[in-house]
Amino acid sequence: MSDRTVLTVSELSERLRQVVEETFPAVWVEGEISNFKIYSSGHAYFTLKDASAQLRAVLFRTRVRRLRFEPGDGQHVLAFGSLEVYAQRGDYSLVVELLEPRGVGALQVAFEQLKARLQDEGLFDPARKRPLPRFPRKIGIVTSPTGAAIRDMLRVIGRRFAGLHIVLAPAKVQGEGAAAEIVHGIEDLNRLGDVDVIIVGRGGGSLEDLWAFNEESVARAIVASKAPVISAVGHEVDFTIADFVADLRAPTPSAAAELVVREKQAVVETVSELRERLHRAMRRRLERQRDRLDGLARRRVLTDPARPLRDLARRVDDARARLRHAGLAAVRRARHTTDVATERLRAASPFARLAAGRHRLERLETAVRGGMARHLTVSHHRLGAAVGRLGSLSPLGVLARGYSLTRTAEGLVVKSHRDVSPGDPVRVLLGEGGLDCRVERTREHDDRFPI
Amino acid sequence: MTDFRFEDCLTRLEQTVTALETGNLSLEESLKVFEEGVALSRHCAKYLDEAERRLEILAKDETGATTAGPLGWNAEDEA
Amino acid sequence: MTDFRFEDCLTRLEQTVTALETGNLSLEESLKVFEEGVALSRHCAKYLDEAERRLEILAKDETGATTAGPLGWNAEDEA
Amino acid sequence: MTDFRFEDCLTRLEQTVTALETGNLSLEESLKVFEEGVALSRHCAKYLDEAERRLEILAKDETGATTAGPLGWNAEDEA
Amino acid sequence: MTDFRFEDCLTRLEQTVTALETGNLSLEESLKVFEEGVALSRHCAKYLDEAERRLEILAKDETGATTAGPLGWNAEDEA
Amino acid sequence: MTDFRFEDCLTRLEQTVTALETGNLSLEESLKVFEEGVALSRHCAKYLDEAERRLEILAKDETGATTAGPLGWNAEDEA
Amino acid sequence: MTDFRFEDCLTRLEQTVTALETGNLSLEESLKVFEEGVALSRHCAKYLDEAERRLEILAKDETGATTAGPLGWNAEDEA
Repeated sequence: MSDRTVLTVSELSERLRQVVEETFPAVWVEGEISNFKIYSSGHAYFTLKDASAQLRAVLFRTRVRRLRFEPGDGQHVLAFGSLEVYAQRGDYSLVVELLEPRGVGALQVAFEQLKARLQDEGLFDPARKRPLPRFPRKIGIVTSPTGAAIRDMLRVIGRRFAGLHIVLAPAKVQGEGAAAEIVHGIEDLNRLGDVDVIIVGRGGGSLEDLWAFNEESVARAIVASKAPVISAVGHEVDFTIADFVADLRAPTPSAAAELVVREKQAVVETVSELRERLHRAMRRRLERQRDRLDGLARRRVLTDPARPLRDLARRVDDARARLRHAGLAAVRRARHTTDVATERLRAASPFARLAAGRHRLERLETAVRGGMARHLTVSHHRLGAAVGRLGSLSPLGVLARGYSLTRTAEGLVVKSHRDVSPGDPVRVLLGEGGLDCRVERTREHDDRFPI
Repeated sequence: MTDFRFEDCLTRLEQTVTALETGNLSLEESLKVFEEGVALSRHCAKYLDEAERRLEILAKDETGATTAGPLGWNAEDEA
Repeated sequence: MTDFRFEDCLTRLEQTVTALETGNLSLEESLKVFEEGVALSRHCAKYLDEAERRLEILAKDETGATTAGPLGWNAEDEA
Repeated sequence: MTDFRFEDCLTRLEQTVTALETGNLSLEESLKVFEEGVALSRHCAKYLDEAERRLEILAKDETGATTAGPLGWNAEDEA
Repeated sequence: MTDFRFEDCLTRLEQTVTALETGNLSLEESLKVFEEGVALSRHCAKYLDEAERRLEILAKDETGATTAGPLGWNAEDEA
Repeated sequence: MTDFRFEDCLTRLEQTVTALETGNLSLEESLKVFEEGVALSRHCAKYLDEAERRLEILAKDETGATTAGPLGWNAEDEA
Repeated sequence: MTDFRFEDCLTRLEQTVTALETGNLSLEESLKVFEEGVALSRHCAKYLDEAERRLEILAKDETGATTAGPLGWNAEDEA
């Protein structure tokens, strides 16, 4: 249910109106008139019908006046016009532009035939139609220099955009030779080479008045134009061949002018807005890149590239400190071992042995001296004893009593006078001292007492 | 750019702006496009500044050649 | 580096930064990469400066005269 | 020691230190290892100094001109 | 004693000490051995002093100049 | 007596003492023995003095200079 | 009497004394014997004196120089 589209009556009517009016802007209808009535307003209302259908139709006062015959019920007619929906009443009607008795219009036949041929050639193909320049600088206009159309157009253009270059190609727009002049106008404007768009048109009029715009030469000229062409013929419902082949159809000349010329202010604003957008886009682009670049440039690895170096430097310093420590430790260890060995060496010094040796030596030396001294003492004693005894045994003891002892020079003791001769030296030993004597004479007898 | 019609010029300017705004261009391309855009926008502005109203009417001279002559008529006066 | 586009240059700078940040490089490599990164970032900054300067000139230049050549890496190399 | 890369040098230095610290070496060996370690540590420190110096130069060098050659052990050997 | 390594020297010193401690030597022998021991111990101590000195010099030497030769017994012999 | 070791010398000195003490010697012999004993004892004492002196020198010699030769009997003979 | 040993000399002295004590000698003989005894005693005393002197010299001689020859009887003859 949710996808059910519900329209109001007005909405539906509006859609119907668009479809109908755009589909049938200009149509020829054949039928029989009934209920023909002219109101006091001058407008005529009637019904067109055939065997199975009927169509409301209205003929406004201006058209009524142009009729070349007296319409009435039962008449078989051709009607040309557009379909309009009248929403208030919920019906539709044909707004009739032209009304002719059936079988009368040779112009009509020619119109239909030309339209069919051109259509077959594809000249009405929407794909062929060129877009209008949005901002034309030079506008060509083909119309009568004295008609209402040029006045209307210049007024509109003047009001909206002061700085435009308008070239008017003057041309008769009705009557004999009008088509040729229109063709020349289009060609002349194209020959100028710099016309951006061409408006071809005139005010409204009867079918005959407008006929020049139904000529094939005009249609061909429009198709051949290098500049896009806007047709602006008549008022509202006047449809011509020119309208079909033109790149755009404007209902009136002033409408054509409005289509071509925009408000200058809007154009100026458009340009400055574009320039603004251009600069903004570029600036934004640069800013974005700058941000991206700055974001990268601010990254620590670029702003502080020495950071990893510091870690490495610390590692090197650590290693250095450890190295020194370990090196000194190695030396210390070796020194400790050496010190222990040296201490033991000192403890094992032969100094103590020297002291012991000295002690023993001293003892021995004392013993040597003692032994010798003892030996000498014993010898002294023994000698002393012998000498003492010898002293007491001296044979010279008798001398003290007055005896003396006489010896020869040879030391022989003189015991008899015969032992010496006179003159012989003798030595006399006394109790005290001695005498050195010479023998005077020898005596056989002396004066001693006989025993 | 002399021969550009204002119309084309403006169209290209719009394309330029769009191209820049979509941001698919490299910076170098953007700069190039931007400079072109600046030139285009100047061109357009100049055109608008310099535009002056001219009214001319075509006429045939003695030789039959079509010439454009001033149209001495002021529509605004009648408005 | 002459022919590098700004975007390529910036992309390489990004790769350079990433390479440095992952920290898998040897010291020698990271020094080299860092030098390249600095050069790239300077290159890019210079290019952006130049581009901005030209933007300003273009924005202010009411005479509409455009500078002669395109903004390229070549010019910078000769600087 | 010319071709060693800094990392190799540092690794060897650390191995050297560890070898010394285990204390299983004779004094002569210890001394030899120690001297090698000192040489390695100097080498490393010198390289780091050089690297830092170059980084500073790079950081300050506004002209963006990079120094000519890569930072190598060779340069140091000739110092 | 020139060619002796420190460890050899130390080993001989210890042997010397042991020989002295066992007391089987004559006085002359023990004197000789003791003198040799003293010489060895001095030698070792001197070597250690020198080693320590060089260690400190190397550790502190910021100029990075290493001393010319290895630490040997020869140098000491000439002292 | 040159080649006698200190211990031998001392042993002979002891024999001298024994010979003297037994008293079997003539005075002349005793004197001869005595003189030899004195000489031996002096020799030993001198040796001990020298040894002691050298030990003291070794103990005090902080310069580490060792005396030229080994401590021997020869040196004494030349004294 | 040169070759006499001190002990022999002393023994003869004692025999001399004994001969005198027996009294069987003529005056002349006893005088001769007595004189010999005196000479012997003197000889012995002198020898002892000399021996003692030398003992003292040896004891005091700190230079350690021994007297040239052995203590003999000859010296007495010359006295």
